Amino acid sequence: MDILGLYHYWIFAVLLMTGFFAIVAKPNLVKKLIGLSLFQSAVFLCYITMGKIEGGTAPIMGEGAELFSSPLPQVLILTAIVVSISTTALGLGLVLRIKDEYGSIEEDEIQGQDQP
Amino acid sequence: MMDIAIDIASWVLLALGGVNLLIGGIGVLRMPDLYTRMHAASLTDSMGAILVILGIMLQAGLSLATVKLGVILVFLLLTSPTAANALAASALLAGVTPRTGQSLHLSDSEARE
Amino acid sequence: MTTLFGIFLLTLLMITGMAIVHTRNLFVAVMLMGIASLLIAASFFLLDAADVALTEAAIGAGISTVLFLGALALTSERERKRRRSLSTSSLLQFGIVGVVALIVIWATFDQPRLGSPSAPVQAHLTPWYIESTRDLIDIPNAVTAVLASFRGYDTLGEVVVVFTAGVGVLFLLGTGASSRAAGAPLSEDNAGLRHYLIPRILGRLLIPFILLLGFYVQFHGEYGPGGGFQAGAIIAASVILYALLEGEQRALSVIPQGVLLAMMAGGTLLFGAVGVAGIVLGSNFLDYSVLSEDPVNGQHWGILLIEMGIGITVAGVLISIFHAFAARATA
Amino acid sequence: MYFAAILATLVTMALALLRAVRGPTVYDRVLAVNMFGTKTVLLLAALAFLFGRPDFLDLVLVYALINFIGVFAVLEFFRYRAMRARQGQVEAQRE
Repeated sequence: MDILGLYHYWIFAVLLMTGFFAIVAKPNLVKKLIGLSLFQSAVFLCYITMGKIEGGTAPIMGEGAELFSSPLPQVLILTAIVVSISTTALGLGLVLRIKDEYGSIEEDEIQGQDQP
Repeated sequence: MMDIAIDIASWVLLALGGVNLLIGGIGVLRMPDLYTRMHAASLTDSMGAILVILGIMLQAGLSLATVKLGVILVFLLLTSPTAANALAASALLAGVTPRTGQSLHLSDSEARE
Repeated sequence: MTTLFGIFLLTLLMITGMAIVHTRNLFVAVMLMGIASLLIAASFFLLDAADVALTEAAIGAGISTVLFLGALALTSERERKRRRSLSTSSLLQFGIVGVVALIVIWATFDQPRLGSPSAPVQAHLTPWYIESTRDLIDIPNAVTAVLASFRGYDTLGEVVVVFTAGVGVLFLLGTGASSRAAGAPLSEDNAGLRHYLIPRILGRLLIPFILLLGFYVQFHGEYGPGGGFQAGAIIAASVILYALLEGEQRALSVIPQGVLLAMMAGGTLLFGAVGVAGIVLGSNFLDYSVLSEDPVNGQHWGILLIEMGIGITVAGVLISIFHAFAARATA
Repeated sequence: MYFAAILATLVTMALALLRAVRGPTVYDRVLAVNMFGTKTVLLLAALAFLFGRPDFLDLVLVYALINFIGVFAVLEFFRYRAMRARQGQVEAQRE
């Protein structure tokens, strides 16, 4: 059971690093943003996993429910998801402006144009 | 007595729905071209969804949950054929032709050429 | 058994994530992001987070795909092909990612196991929140209580961030008003999915139901999963669906840009005003107990009002962002 | 009781994911995503009853209604792309 209990966190570590790899290694700016959303998703899942309690249920009181998982991480992540889509939109807006100015969304080409 | 009958009925429905889902899933993976795959996918969306949701409905009995399940089923049955229709239309317009006759024996990688 | 389901879903998620990073076709990456979002929502649901799963459903399934596809339509659909050689820099990238991954995995060994009742999270704060929700606020959904009342400051900050991001997008891309006024009126050919008869009719049929569901989620948020953030996203999704079907111009004539801006600012101001009302009535900022004779009833009023503020702001911001992207595509 | 249905749904999801990763055309992937959406609806409905909290069906309702928008966005994207390509051809002929 020990191994199964940690498996969730390992998946998050792998997912986190998959997103991180896209941010570091891919020159395409949209791909970087996609990697960033993967990275964020991994963090969200990590938080929610911490709040889970064995045999509990969602913190919405109803008949037959006694033990509840923690509402606090859920609140933090709930707002973070909406914030993340807004900031991703802001990032995409920046990418569109960069495309206007430089005619490219590949990082190395943009840097090449900046260095005469 | 009545309870057992309902339990058995919902078991049968859920199991049949599961079988339909599996058949559709295998079809989506194994069928040779887009249109036949859509055929398999629509099996999961229609028979699979209907049977599974009916099975759950029997368990829920007469309650608000049953009404909600019915609404969900109606929306699924409205949206998924529409999405399939739109997808097939736009694929045909874009020049993805259905494969017929001899070409059926080609594998995926050859068809991509 | 549910743990095994969770492990299965997360393994699928890991495969999806790797496929997303691996593919060079950005359109494929966006489609796979849709699948990843569904998997994440299912995992949230398995981990007892119904509210969060609802948020992910409202945002990830519709709006996120629409935004990314809008950006792809305006840039390029493929990553440029790079020569495939193992240069020192790519070795360095793999090295850094690998080392960091090992460090993160090593760090997980100190984590409490999944669902452990002795984890620090469960120690004193969670029981306190559950108890206080029962005693002080008396609504079934503890998540809404924590979001709107116990951690009201936090939520105010988040709403302001959403508002700021929306304003930022409008500054970057413009509201599209100037280009529309100068350019020729859009041709019929360019206005939405008019040629797809069946989807269009069905979409028009469904829009009222989506709107209704949005309002239900907004006002039922104290009793079941839901609340302002989710409802704002669902309402925005219905407007976006209308814009996709009938053309962006039609959607803008139904809800003009000015109204959207008023919604963005007005919702945030409503939230702040409820907070200030607490001070005026002789208590602290965002303390709703004084809004009514009975403290519990006051809490209900406060939560209802600020959830409305949140919903209005989120809907306004998301629709404005969509219009900013769409106006660029038709310009 | 619900385990059989949930297991079948999970396996079908895995098969659909395989199709989405393999392609080969973009339409196959859109098909796979769409199918994945309906499977998620079934999975969540069955899970809500497995947990004994049928009031969570609201979430399933949201999915059943909203999933559809993604397909429309994809259609609009294809249409826009085709329009761009046509414009490009006309301009190329002019030159």
